[in-house]
Amino acid sequence: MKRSHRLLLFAVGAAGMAFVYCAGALNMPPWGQYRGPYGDVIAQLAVYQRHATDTVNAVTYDYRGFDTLGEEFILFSAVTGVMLLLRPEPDRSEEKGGGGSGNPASFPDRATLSETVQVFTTAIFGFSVLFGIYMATHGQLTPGGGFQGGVILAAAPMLLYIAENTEAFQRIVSHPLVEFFEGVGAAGYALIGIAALAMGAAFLTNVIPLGKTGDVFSSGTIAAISACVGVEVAAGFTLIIFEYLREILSRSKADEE
Amino acid sequence: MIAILGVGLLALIAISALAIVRTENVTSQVIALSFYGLLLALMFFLFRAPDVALAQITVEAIALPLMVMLAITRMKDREATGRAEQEKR
Amino acid sequence: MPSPALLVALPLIVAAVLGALRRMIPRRAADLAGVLTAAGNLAMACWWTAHAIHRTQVYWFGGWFPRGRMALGIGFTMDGYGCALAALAALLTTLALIYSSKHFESAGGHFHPLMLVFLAAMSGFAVSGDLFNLFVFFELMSTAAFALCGLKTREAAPLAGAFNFAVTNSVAAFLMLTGIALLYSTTGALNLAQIGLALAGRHDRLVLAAFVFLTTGFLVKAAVFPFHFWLPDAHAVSPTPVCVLFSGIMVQLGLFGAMRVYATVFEGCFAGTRIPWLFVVFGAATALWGAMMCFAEHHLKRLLAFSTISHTGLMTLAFGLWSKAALTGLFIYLAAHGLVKAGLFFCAGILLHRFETMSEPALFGRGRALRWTGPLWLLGGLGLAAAPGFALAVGESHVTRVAPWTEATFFIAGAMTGAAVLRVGFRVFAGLGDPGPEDRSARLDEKPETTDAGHRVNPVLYAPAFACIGGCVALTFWKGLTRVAEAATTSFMDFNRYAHTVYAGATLVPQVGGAQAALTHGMISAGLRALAAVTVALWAVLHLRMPRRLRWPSHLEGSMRRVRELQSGHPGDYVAWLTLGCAVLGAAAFWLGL
Amino acid sequence: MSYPADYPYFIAAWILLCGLYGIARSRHLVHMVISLTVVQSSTYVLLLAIGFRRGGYAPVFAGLQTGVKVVDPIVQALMLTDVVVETTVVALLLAMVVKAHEKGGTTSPDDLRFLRG
Repeated sequence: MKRSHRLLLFAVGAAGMAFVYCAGALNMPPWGQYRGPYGDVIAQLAVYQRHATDTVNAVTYDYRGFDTLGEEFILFSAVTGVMLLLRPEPDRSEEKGGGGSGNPASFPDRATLSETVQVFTTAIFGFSVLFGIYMATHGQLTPGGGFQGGVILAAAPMLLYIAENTEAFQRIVSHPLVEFFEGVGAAGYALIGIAALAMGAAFLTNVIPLGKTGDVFSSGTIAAISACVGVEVAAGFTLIIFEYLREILSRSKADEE
Repeated sequence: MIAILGVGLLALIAISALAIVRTENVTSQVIALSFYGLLLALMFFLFRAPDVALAQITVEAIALPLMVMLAITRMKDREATGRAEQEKR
Repeated sequence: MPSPALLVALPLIVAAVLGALRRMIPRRAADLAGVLTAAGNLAMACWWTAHAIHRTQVYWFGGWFPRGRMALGIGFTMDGYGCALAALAALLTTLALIYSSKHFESAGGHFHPLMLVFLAAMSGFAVSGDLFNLFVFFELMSTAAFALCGLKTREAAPLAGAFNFAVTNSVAAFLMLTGIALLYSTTGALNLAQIGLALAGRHDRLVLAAFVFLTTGFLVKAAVFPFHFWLPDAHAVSPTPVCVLFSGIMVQLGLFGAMRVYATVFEGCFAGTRIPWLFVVFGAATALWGAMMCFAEHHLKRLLAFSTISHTGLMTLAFGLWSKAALTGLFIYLAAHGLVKAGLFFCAGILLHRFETMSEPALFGRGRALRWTGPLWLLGGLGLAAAPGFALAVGESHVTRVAPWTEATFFIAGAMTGAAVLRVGFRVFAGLGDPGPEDRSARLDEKPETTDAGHRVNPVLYAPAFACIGGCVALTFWKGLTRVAEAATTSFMDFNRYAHTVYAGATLVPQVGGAQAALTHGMISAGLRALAAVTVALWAVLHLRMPRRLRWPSHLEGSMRRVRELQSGHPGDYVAWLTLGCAVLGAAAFWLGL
Repeated sequence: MSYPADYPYFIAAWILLCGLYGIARSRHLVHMVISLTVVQSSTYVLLLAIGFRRGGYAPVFAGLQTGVKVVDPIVQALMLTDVVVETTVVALLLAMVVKAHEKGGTTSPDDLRFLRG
């Protein structure tokens, strides 16, 4: 199909879709007047039932925790998919084996960064690791949680890369344990659910004491699940970044040699 | 106050959504996407969704542009190597 | 009593462990773990089916029982229809894993975790009773499927196919989410039963809009015309075991999603309108379009993909009739089609393994060396034509019993797809006639997916194909088939019973006597259709020996360039078609509904 | 109920159509992926608009009395799931693009049509 034909087709379709949507939206309750009941019931119950002050995380990791299990495995399968798609192929490396890989033009010589920058980024690296861990473990109390903390943790090694500490960066992200932790985080979530099953309760029922509202170790499984999610997300994103960078890294290494 | 800010922000979001899809150059698109992600995060804060706003900042302002840039770099890198190898032959 | 949660949790945990220990686990162990897990799922799903056709049950995750009418958490509704689909998914996954256990390239250990995640998603999708949870499993299913589709990364075509698949299905998921949001805005609920009760037969533009977006989302997965373009691309490039799951169950689960949501949420709202006719019209169009394209194709996997489109169209049509007999027929048809199509894909996989091509002209006459594959393939072709002796004919006769005028669509779609498969069979396995016309898509070069391609064919590759085709025949002669299907349909269609299950925990299903009487008529038409399929196939194969005036089937086979150009391989085109389809569906729904 | 007051609902539709338009007119696969994220972001706006309540507080009770009026926590939980889905799909799609470019030597959907007919 020619591009103009496609856009014409799309224009007709989009007009129809807009019509359907607008006709429907005009019957929606007016904006700014959410009328429940699901959210209101949960907002009332969560603090009493779950000793969690952040009701969003109470919903994410407990009331609708099964959705989040699915979501974690969406991440898991996407990471597996990225590794699968970008897996190194044996025949290709043979092809270029002797041919002197790498091209100086694609890697312009960069000026070494000043020491100030290097020290500074290392400090920020430490800070973001701490911040990520903090966020992943305080999800039940304040905004944040395993997912947000995990992404911050995964982004931390990138700071080392930016600071041209490629050696340390590579040692962290290419470690086989990363992959191990990704699976463990994902399995851990499901195993927490199974633990409840083994104790005779329904899947993902809270079986850990709830603790005092507002405490780090409060609200039972929410904290534990949030930690698992943190591990999985951090490892998963690290793997994705590494898979994208692998080829570039190996080539720049070959250049240095 | 919140109403005026909300109108402004949502209008800005609507405009940048169109701007993103109309940008042809992929690299500038990534920058636009990052900006768009920040706008959305700001809107989430404004409309009382701090959890989502945090997730949004970490994802759409950090992780997504990073992934796209890495992908583009990898493709450019490969193109450059391919050219170099051809020249050698 | 196995917990329903295990249907999802078991494969997920095994997948995560296999993923974590990927570098340490030997190939054999991974195969064994995969097959055992899938078989375990199959056992659980069968157990649940056997119980659910007598008594449907609800299972609340996290022990969050509803407060009054308010569902706090997520519930699985274990009913006959859903459990049976979960069992079919587990069966096909088990067979696919057995098939891939010896020769198949495992992509560095990533294959097994993805297959198990895929199975978990399909099981969860089949029995979930929560609208957003359906979306989550839809996405989980998609993500695993996208990755599996792009497994063969040595060439660009699989990646293009996977990309088209991923873009269209992601757009579908977001449209679905839009529909969910519209429903949530007015009902404030996500549980299907609660939404149904909250809407209480309300029939206005908002409900219609939500219906349109949700249904579009599901129908993209179900590959209904004009949302079907991604499917042949994805199938042509996917590895064989993945094709089996796509064609045998995933596509039908898309339709099942639409059915489930219609039965619980919208049925009360649209009772008395002609909105179900939308499915009849879209389904019939899909069935005929798919049949026509199927006959014109010469790439074996693409040909089978188009026949899947055609048959799913027939199922959509049966769903649109919305009567107990039609849905009973649909149940049987779905199971039987899944088995036959899986068997055919396994046969195609054997051909690919042995001869390293999927092109009909290139395979001409070469299949004579394979003693067992030929008969299986021809039987599969007869099965697709819903010949007597295959359960498809039973399912179809239930549908045509209530709506005799659908006979023509069933006849044409069945005969054409059957004829296409038989034509390939005659040419490849018997070397009859001429190799047939060459076309572009048939030249799509397939790199072997197995590690020792071209060698002798191991029994591991045959066994699943035998099991599938044999299973379909056995299904026909199983006395309990109609009874199970009717019990499952009874609880599936009755929303009051569904809501009662959700809020009271469990409901007994009334057992009805099977309606076997009218099936003789069905068998006659089935016999005629099989005859027509064989005739058309022979005609197409031997057209050069026919008088010039009688060579028209070869036109169906060769010259449809304009129409086939629509299948353009461009994701932008597919999304444009998707938008147009959504708009047409919307316009029709507003016209019929208001 | 009426157009000007309910503008966020319509902004969501606008973003949805913008994203779809981007996919339809795209000449670069990465461009297409980014357009897909725009499609996705429309669902954020819609969900957030639905759960919003004028004068409501954020549903975090650290330092709030229980029983005050808050906005809907459910939609926010759904959005969190949505955000994860978005990133993962993008990661997967980009991997496909990278690999397709590697094997097919192009990033244009017009040149990557191996599956015609």
